[in-house]
Amino acid sequence: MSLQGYSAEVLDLLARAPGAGRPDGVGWVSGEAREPLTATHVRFHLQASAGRIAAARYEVRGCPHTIALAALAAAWLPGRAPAEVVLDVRALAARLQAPIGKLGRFLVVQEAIGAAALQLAGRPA
Amino acid sequence: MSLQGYSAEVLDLLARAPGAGRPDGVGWVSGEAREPLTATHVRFHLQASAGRIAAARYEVRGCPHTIALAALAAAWLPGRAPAEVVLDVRALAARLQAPIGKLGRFLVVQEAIGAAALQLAGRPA
Amino acid sequence: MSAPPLYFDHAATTPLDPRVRAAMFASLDAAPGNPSATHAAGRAARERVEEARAEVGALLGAPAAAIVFTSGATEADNLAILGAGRARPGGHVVSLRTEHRAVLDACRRLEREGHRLTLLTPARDGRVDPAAIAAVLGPTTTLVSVMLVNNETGVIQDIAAIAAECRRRGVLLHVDAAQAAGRVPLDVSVLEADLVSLSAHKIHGPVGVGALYVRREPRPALQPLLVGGGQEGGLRPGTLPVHQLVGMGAAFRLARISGPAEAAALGLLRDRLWSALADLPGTYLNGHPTARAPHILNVSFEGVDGEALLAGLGGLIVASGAACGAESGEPSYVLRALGRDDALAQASLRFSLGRGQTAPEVDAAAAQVREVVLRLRSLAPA
Amino acid sequence: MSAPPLYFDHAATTPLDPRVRAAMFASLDAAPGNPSATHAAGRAARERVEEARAEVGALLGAPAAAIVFTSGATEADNLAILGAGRARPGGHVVSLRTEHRAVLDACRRLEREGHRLTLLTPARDGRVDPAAIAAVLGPTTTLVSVMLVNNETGVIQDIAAIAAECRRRGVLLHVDAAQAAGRVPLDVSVLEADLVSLSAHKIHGPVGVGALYVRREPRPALQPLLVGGGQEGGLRPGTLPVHQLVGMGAAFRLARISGPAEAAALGLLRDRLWSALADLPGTYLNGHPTARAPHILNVSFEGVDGEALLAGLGGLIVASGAACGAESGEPSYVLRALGRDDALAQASLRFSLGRGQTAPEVDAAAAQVREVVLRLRSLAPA
Ligand SMILES: Cc1ncc(COP(=O)(O)O)c(C=O)c1O
Ligand SMILES: Cc1ncc(COP(=O)(O)O)c(C=O)c1O
Repeated sequence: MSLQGYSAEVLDLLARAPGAGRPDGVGWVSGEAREPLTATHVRFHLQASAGRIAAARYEVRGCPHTIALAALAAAWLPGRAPAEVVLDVRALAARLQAPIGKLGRFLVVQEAIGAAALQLAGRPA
Repeated sequence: MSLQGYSAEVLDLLARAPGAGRPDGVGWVSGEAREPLTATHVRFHLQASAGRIAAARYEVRGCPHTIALAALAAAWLPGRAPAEVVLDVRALAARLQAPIGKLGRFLVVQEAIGAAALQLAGRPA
Repeated sequence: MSAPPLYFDHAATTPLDPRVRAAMFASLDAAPGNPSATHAAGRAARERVEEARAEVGALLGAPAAAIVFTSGATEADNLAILGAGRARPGGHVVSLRTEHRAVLDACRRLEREGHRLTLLTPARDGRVDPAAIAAVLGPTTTLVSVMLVNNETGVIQDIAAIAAECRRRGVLLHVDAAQAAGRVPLDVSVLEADLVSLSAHKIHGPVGVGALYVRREPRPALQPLLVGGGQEGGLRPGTLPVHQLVGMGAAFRLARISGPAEAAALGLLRDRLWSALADLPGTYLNGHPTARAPHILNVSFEGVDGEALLAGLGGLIVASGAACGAESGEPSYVLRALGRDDALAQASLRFSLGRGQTAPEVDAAAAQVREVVLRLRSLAPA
Repeated sequence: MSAPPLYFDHAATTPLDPRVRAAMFASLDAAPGNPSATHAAGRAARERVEEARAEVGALLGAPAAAIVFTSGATEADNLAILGAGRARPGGHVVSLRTEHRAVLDACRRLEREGHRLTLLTPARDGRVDPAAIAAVLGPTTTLVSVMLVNNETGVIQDIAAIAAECRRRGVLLHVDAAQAAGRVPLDVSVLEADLVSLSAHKIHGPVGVGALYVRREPRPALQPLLVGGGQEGGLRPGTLPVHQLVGMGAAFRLARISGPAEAAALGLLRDRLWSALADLPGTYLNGHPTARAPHILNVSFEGVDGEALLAGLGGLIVASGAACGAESGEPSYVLRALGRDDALAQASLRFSLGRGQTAPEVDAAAAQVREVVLRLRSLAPA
């Protein structure tokens, strides 16, 4: 019946979820990933321009740290090449003060981003 | 480290010990009894007149109930014949609200009185 | 932060009632009295202890002499189960998978000490059929332990019927009533239990004090957990914490006097809360729809993460199935025993109500929950 | 009754210090917080608990993490002895006949559970020679339990020397320090004990809370007495009674800050009391003349009945060897173990001093005792 305390940043990102939502314009690719045990489910939407990610949106069902990580990733992705989208999951976990047990869920975020990036990479720039 | 509460009568008799002391006149007989386990020690002094007990004094080392019983007995004895000096120990224990474990010590009081009375009975009236 | 958060976690612990507080303070301010001592202060302390004992007994319709004070329901559960089990080595013990950890772990300890253990799974509504218990009672069965009110779901078991089965076979019945006192009727002449665990802090008394009711006739033999000192008839040594016992007595007195009316009022609030949530799609009541204590409402929300739900409810203090027990991080074993999948067990909230709670608080809580659930669902992939 | 009786029974229990009282009341008035919960109130409760734990540890020079809270020293003694013994079945346990009942009865319980038990009799001055303990330690010895300060006589044992013998043979040492805290130095780096029992209410804290110090490195394995809940590192489950722990922390803080000066002052009062009694003929000091805690003075009076002596002292609250434990009615087993005959063991008074006691009170007590002793002797047959 209890949870660890959350950092102010996690609580803020959970409350605002900046960049969340399913985009409705054209030219977006999506990737998704799931982890059944915790019912974590992440979908990332990416838009590219000149071989770089131009915009990122996400949908997420997951714990506060997972939502916060998705939000951080969405802010971090624009400007990167699709091949560069490997999150430094350990550093981000430390920044978000996430317990070690959350790393598995963080990899779900990474996996969804990777899946979307793969599609971008497969497209003509 | 603890004791039962005492009735007001016991505390009063303990504090005053009416009739206690070793008489110094003549014509007294004495009887005594001991109970080694509790170091109870009782000595009764009786004086007779016309075949009846005329006065009673006592010395006592014992618990509050034993001291109280000795005091009650000393007040009750005058006027009795030496053959009548059997205390109603159970009734007195009830009156003094003594726990059942005290009956053994009460018999020490009885025994001392009996020993003194026996000497009275052996004398010419 | 704006307003202080609304407290909906009374099944975890309750605020001290001001009248209990006053009684405890008076006791703490009295002359120091070890109730085992016989000077005047000791006697006064003993009298206060015996009054408290009588008050605790009274709520159960039991004589004071049937009440053994402990440090809480955890200890009472242990004293009942380990105490009865160790006094009857090598027996068979029966309990439910939905019991409190103190009961389950004590049963498992007995199992390691050579007892046979049967843990039954209740029906999906949280209730166990007394016939299911009867079916596993055998000639070696020594003890059955079934709680009256479940601490997560509020589900009430049919103790009287279970007791009848136990009595028929000469089996002891222990009942954890930590969540039942002051909330549902608790008359031992109706329940017919041999051993009943109680706690003060679940009904606005102090934490750190509880009691075990031990039937008088026949009086079940118990091996004490603690030895040395002789207090509590040899069943529970240690200097008696008079202020704590006085607090428990005062809390049980209030429960006896105002419990029934209070339970009715809490039941209305609980229904109001459920009405305000039930029309959210994908919302499930956990536990039996009617056989339930008035102060607990347990609800699962489809499509949200339990931890995010709880974290989003900054203005509410409420328990979650997300991580029952800070260490484990696993979803509620109680809800899983009722057949909820991990996701629904985890995405559950236990609202528990207490003295002085109001309809506007309930409405505000419901509004917050609806908002957070809808918002989290809006974030989730379709 | 005239003036309220003078309290000389601090070894039984002490009045709550007003500063401890204030800390407890503040805690009781705080928002309800189950320290296992993680909402803000739960976190605040946990912080208060950890502060208290640190305070208790600090008096022992131990880290907070070495402190396990219990319901008192009785439970701490049981947890240490039963817990260490059951984790090492079939071993050999060594203790003294002058230990507190909680230690003796726990040792005897282990004996019934298949351990071998050696109970040593101290010398007539109440001290045990560390060599006498060393002499009985064998290859199967698992546990030695010796108290630091005896609760009846105040005699101090040479724990450091006993610990050295235990360490040499890899034997665990448990020390009941319920009467030692705040009265004599209690640094575990000096005492080198593995397990130390503590109580709050002997040093002006609340009744019903204590602690067991459990050495960290090496950390002795203990089988918990209670199971279910996981609190206190699994060694002691149950919702933590925050107000009680806060009270214990405050009491231990005061003991740490003012204990040494207070102990010196109490020692002077104790000496003053003894001087005022010692010239009565047939008056004997019980226990070692110098290796003694400052707050306890135990004196036997020849030629009087202990119960009558105590009953005559209406203006004093003092303990007596006459009936140690309300039930038994037998003279103090501790004094008998020191070679006092039944009569002298029974005709003993234990004066125990505490915070705020004054020289005029001591003088008044001595005068009362002299008067009653002389009067009872005057009643007795020569
Ligand atoms: C059903 C049940 N049993 C036992 C307990 C343990 O109670 P306590 O905190 O008094 O040890 C609780 C509360 O945590 C409970 O809800
Ligand atoms: C030496 C000793 N050990 C243990 C205890 C038991 O302490 P508590 O009352 O905290 O259980 C006491 C006090 O009664 C004591 O004096």
